[in-house]
Amino acid sequence: MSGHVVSVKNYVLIFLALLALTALTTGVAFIDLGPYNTMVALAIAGCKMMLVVLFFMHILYSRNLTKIVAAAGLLWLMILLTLTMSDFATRNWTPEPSGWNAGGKSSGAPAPAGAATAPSTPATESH
Amino acid sequence: MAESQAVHAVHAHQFEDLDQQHDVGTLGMWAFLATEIMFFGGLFAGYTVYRYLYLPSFEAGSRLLDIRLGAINTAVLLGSSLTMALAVRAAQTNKRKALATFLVLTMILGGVFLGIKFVEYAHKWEHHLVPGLHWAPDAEEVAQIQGLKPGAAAPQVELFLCFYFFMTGMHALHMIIGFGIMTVMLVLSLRGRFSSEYYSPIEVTGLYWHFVDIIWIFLFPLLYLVGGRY
Amino acid sequence: MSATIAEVPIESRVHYLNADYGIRSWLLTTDHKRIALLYLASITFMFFIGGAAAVLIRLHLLEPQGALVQPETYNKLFTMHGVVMIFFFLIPAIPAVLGNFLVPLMIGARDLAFPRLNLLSWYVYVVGALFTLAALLTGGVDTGWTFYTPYSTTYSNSNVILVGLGAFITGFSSILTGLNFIVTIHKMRAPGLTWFRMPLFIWAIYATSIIFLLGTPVVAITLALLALERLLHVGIFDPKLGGDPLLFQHLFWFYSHPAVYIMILPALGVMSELISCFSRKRIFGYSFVGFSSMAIAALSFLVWGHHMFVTGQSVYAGLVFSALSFLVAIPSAIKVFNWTATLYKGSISYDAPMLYALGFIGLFTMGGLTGLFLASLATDVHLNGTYFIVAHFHYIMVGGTIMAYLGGLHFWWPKISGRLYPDGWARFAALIIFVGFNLTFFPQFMLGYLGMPRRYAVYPPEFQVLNVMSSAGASILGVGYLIPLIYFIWSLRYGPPAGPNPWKAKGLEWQTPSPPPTENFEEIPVVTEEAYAYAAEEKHGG
Amino acid sequence: MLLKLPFQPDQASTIAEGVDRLYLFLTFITLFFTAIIFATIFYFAVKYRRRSDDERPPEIEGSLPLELAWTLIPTLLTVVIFVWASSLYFRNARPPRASSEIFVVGKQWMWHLQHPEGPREINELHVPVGVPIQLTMTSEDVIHDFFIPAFRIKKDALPGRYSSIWFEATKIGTYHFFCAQYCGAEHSGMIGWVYVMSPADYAQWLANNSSGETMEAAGRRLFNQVGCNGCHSESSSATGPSLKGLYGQSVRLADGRTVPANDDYLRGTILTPFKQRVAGYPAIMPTFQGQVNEEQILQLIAYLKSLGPEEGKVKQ
Ligand code: HEA
Ligand code: HEA
Ligand code: HEC
Ligand code: CUA
Ligand SMILES: [Cu+2]
Repeated sequence: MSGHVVSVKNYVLIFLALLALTALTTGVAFIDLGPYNTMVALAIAGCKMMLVVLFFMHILYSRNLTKIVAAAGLLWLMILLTLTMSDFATRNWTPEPSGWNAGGKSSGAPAPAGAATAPSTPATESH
Repeated sequence: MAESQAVHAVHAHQFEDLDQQHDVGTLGMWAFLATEIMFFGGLFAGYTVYRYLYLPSFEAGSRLLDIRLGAINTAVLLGSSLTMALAVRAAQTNKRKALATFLVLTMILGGVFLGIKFVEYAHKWEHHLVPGLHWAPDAEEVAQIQGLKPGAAAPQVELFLCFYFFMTGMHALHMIIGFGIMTVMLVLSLRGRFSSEYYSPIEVTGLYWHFVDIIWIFLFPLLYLVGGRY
Repeated sequence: MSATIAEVPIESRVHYLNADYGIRSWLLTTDHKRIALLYLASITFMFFIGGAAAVLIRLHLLEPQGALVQPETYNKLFTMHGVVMIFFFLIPAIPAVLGNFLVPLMIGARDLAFPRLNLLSWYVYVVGALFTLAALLTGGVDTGWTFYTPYSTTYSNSNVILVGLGAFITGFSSILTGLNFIVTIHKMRAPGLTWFRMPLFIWAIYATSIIFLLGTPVVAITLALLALERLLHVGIFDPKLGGDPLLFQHLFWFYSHPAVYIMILPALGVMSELISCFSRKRIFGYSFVGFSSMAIAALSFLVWGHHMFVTGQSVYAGLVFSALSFLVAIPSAIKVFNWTATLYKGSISYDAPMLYALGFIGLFTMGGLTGLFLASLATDVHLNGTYFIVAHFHYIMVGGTIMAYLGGLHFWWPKISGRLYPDGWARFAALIIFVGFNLTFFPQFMLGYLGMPRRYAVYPPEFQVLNVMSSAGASILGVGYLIPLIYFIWSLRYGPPAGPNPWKAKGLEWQTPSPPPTENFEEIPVVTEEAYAYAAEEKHGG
Repeated sequence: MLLKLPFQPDQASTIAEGVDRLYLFLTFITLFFTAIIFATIFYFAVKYRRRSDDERPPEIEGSLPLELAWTLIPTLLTVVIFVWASSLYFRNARPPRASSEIFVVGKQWMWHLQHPEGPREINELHVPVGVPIQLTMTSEDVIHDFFIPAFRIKKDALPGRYSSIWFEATKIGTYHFFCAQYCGAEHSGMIGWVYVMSPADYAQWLANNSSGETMEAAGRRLFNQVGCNGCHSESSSATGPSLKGLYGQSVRLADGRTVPANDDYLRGTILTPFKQRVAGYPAIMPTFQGQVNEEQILQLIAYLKSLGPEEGKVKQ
């Protein structure tokens, strides 16, 4: 029965790379990059995953079928996340129940929430 | 995989030969791992939604966790992945003693991981930060939570911690199951059941263990790092 | 090929049924054929439990004020009916019974890849079923089979956790079965059996297994979160604490929509076998039918939001889900048209399985097309939550899947038992079921359009006439289901021996004696032709 | 009237007819395909019935043109249906500007409805014919669903947020409404009647029933009674922001987000103030969860809305 044998040296190198990435991602957490913090953290996690999957789990040396199975799992996870978020992320796009015009200004315009960037009232423009 | 009708002790009757049996084992495990991705996927989806809705609270919650312990634990678990990979290698190259040694090492590192996890859990318990079971942060703690990020609110921090406990708990449960499997493998390997001819169970165990490692690779940034420490 | 097997009387030959005797030989078996029979017995039992609930539902609805029980009890009845029928009957029905029995036989293997896992999956199923039955006996559950939060987490005081646990556990049984099928189909096909020579049933089972593997774990974790929330009230789905009940619906339907294709895909596979055998033709457009199964499996994961059009889901998400729902109808259309075309210039016989198959086409078409009413945003607003939905899914699940399941059972019964059942009775039952079915559920379309909401223990009197019609139909339907039960059991003892290939069908399963030996084949067959080479036989002179 | 099907529910809103037309079209499609398939099967089954047991029919592989035909034709049809249904839906979902509003609160197991003018009803809804009405809905407990078959409208009433639907009744009469989302033991008892009245009758009804105060007045009373005015007064010593002219504006929050001050926002500030703190103020506003119920919150909101856009709030 055959199977690809990876050398000990390579395994150790991979391990060191993984440790380095762990240190890196922890370090980045101490720097304020705004929303990019999360992206960097996830990108690094993705790299670490690839290292483990490709070498420790021998995907690099596996049949295409195995690769497809592994990829399918990830793809389906993406489907779950994307379509779920498609609801939550677009809910406020619709004009809210604002038809009733009592009080309130001329507003109620069906402006997406995202478009209302600059605060326009003195009321909310704090100090 | 011993079936009595088979000629060879490890060759099950429904297979043509050992090679087919090996293939079947790894494919089966990979398919199972795809399932596992979706199992954790439900949690990731919930996490993503609430993080989107309550970002400040999630960041504040994340700052309640001990980033050092998290990082150390990541390193420990990666180490156990290395020893696991080496265990498979030992099996491939027919080194029976090394195989047993590496299995034991993997289990030790896994034990260290769980130990550290336990310390973290205990710490949360002391600070009344266990959602549902022991959630009673006093005024000072609430103020501290709110100070962590503007806009953070205690109930949503509780939600974050709830995901923290459930995700890490599920992960720990998988490790414990891995422990069980590995104990069996250790016994079998001490009995000399594996060789470079037949090591499929070891390889499959390895796949499972690495998968558990990968889950942690994502849990670490999602839970410990989102809040930043700047 | 078939002629080479001598017709020995069943008793004198060793086969999987008489290879071993005693309870232990069944409970500890790893033979996929015996496990299939274990499943057959258990799901039939569950079907009659669910059916008994249906009988009570229909009796209760004879009168607008409710003829039988208190509303609380009625709610428990339809919940139990839904949970039992979906999780414990229809999802395992074709895959775990016919699939288990046939996959190795059809691909020329001695067993599934993981025989002991297969047995384990049956035990897991039984444990899940026991949990659910225990919940039933200790007071039942009243959340509807959809377990919507926050009702299920905070307000219901019935056995939600016990039933959730039951469904959770059975989920793992599905996963193990799916895993086994995928690996088996990939790795254990007989020499020469290329993908495009495989019977379409195998394609369908393969597609189903993909859904098992990638969908089921999500519902498992969702039910776990539900239980957690119910125990601890931490706010995962509770709006008072910042949770969002729609998140539960998303996670639930992410599985439960694909699950409806778990229930129909194997039925579509059975259909292809029946149609080709009883018209003695290759399936028209084989590869289109095969790929449409895969397309359905993949697309099925993209449409779940169509159950949430009026729930306050973002309208933009609703738009996307609506469009995708129409898309998933196309592969189903392809199948229906290809089956119809298969009949062209065929040699069509009207044996009982074929009658079920023809009934299936009609009812599935109606059920599927009424799905379009629901996928359309504007009409779904009116029809959601009414009896139109109930009619839609019973047309597909009862009119479609159960028809196909019964058709398949009639088709392979000679192989399974080695005996023939009385064909006249079988045709009669098919007719009764068809008539009873339409009488039961067609009025429900009208009820739904008129506005009668589902899950109503008490309803306004103007809906009574249609409800009485429906209940009358259900009693005919119930009788229709009892007839096969009786003659199948009868045939086990008194049926004439069937011989290896009573239908003169193609396919590896017909090339081994009935019932097959434990090892399935004396010698692993070598496949040289495609699954439905009916014409080839003529050329080669059989 | 041409569209009247044998078993059709009343058509009593401007929305109903469009929905029915689509429904009819879909019915036609269903009948068409079912008929074609049945007829073909029947024809084949008779024509090609098995005449002898060892008959061997000819081999037919398939046909690409046919496959394309029966893939593309249904696809085109579904595109037509999708476009039709979705545009109709969007048209139906958007209330006309001039809608007047009625507030609906579902709770196990009854419907509470309030008119801004004051009248409150349980399981009954009186509306004038020919006037667009918007229903703003929420729930005290589990998910309910407000369904008026004769108007072809339906929407879930969810706990924790507002949802809305609108209609314009076209026919005077009495129609059912139902709870169409399963909500527990008395789900089927959560039903009632819509009374569509002529405008004159409606005005009469309003007059007879508004012995109490308008929602706005009730809100003002609550505002003082619950203690909002302690922090939100117009005096310069007030700790909270002035609420004048707030409704319909956008608000900058402490966490940097900017959100529109709509009904949901106002509701949120009262029940879950910790979820959205206004920038520049101390985080001291407590939650009023448990002190005011959903109906009272609606009254408070009605009052806040009535605080017209005065010369803005003076900030330091
Ligand atoms: C086996 C089960 C099964 C199957 C296969 C389907 C198939 C489909 N279902 Fe159904 N459905 C259910 C079981 C099933 N459903 C259940 C159980 C519920 C309710 C759950 C609950 O709330 O309790 C439900 C609810 C449900 C809803 C939600 C309604 C609501 O709650 O408001 C919707 C909405 O889009 C829908 C749509 C569809 C569609 C478009 C298909 C399509 O896949 C159908 C495709 C088939 C065809 C179209 C017929 C064949 C084609 C032709 C003959 C050619 C002509 C074709 C065209 C012109 C396109 N279904
Ligand atoms: C596989 C799935 C499946 C199957 C096979 C059936 C089969 C049937 N179903 Fe069911 N049904 C569902 C799945 C299924 N159903 C689901 C998922 C729901 C939704 C639940 C929910 O809302 O949560 C539902 C809901 C549902 C309702 C709506 C309840 C409501 O909303 O208030 C109704 C009402 O008529 C109904 C009727 C029937 C009938 C008459 C049958 C018949 O086909 C049954 C025929 C079988 C028999 C009649 C059994 C024969 C046995 C005997 C005669 C022995 C009797 C023994 C004793 C009385 C001791 N079903
Ligand atoms: C203890 C003082 C206090 C009380 C009592 C109080 N509030 Fe507030 N309120 C505040 C403060 C401070 C803020 C600004 C910070 C914040 O958003 O929490 C505020 C903010 C608000 C806002 C958002 C204003 C904006 O500009 O967006 C609304 C609306 C509001 N309160 C309504 C009410 C209502 C209605 C009540 C009574 C049911 C009430 N408040 C009671 C202190 C109070
Ligand atoms: Cu309220 Cu159903
Ligand atoms: Cu669906």
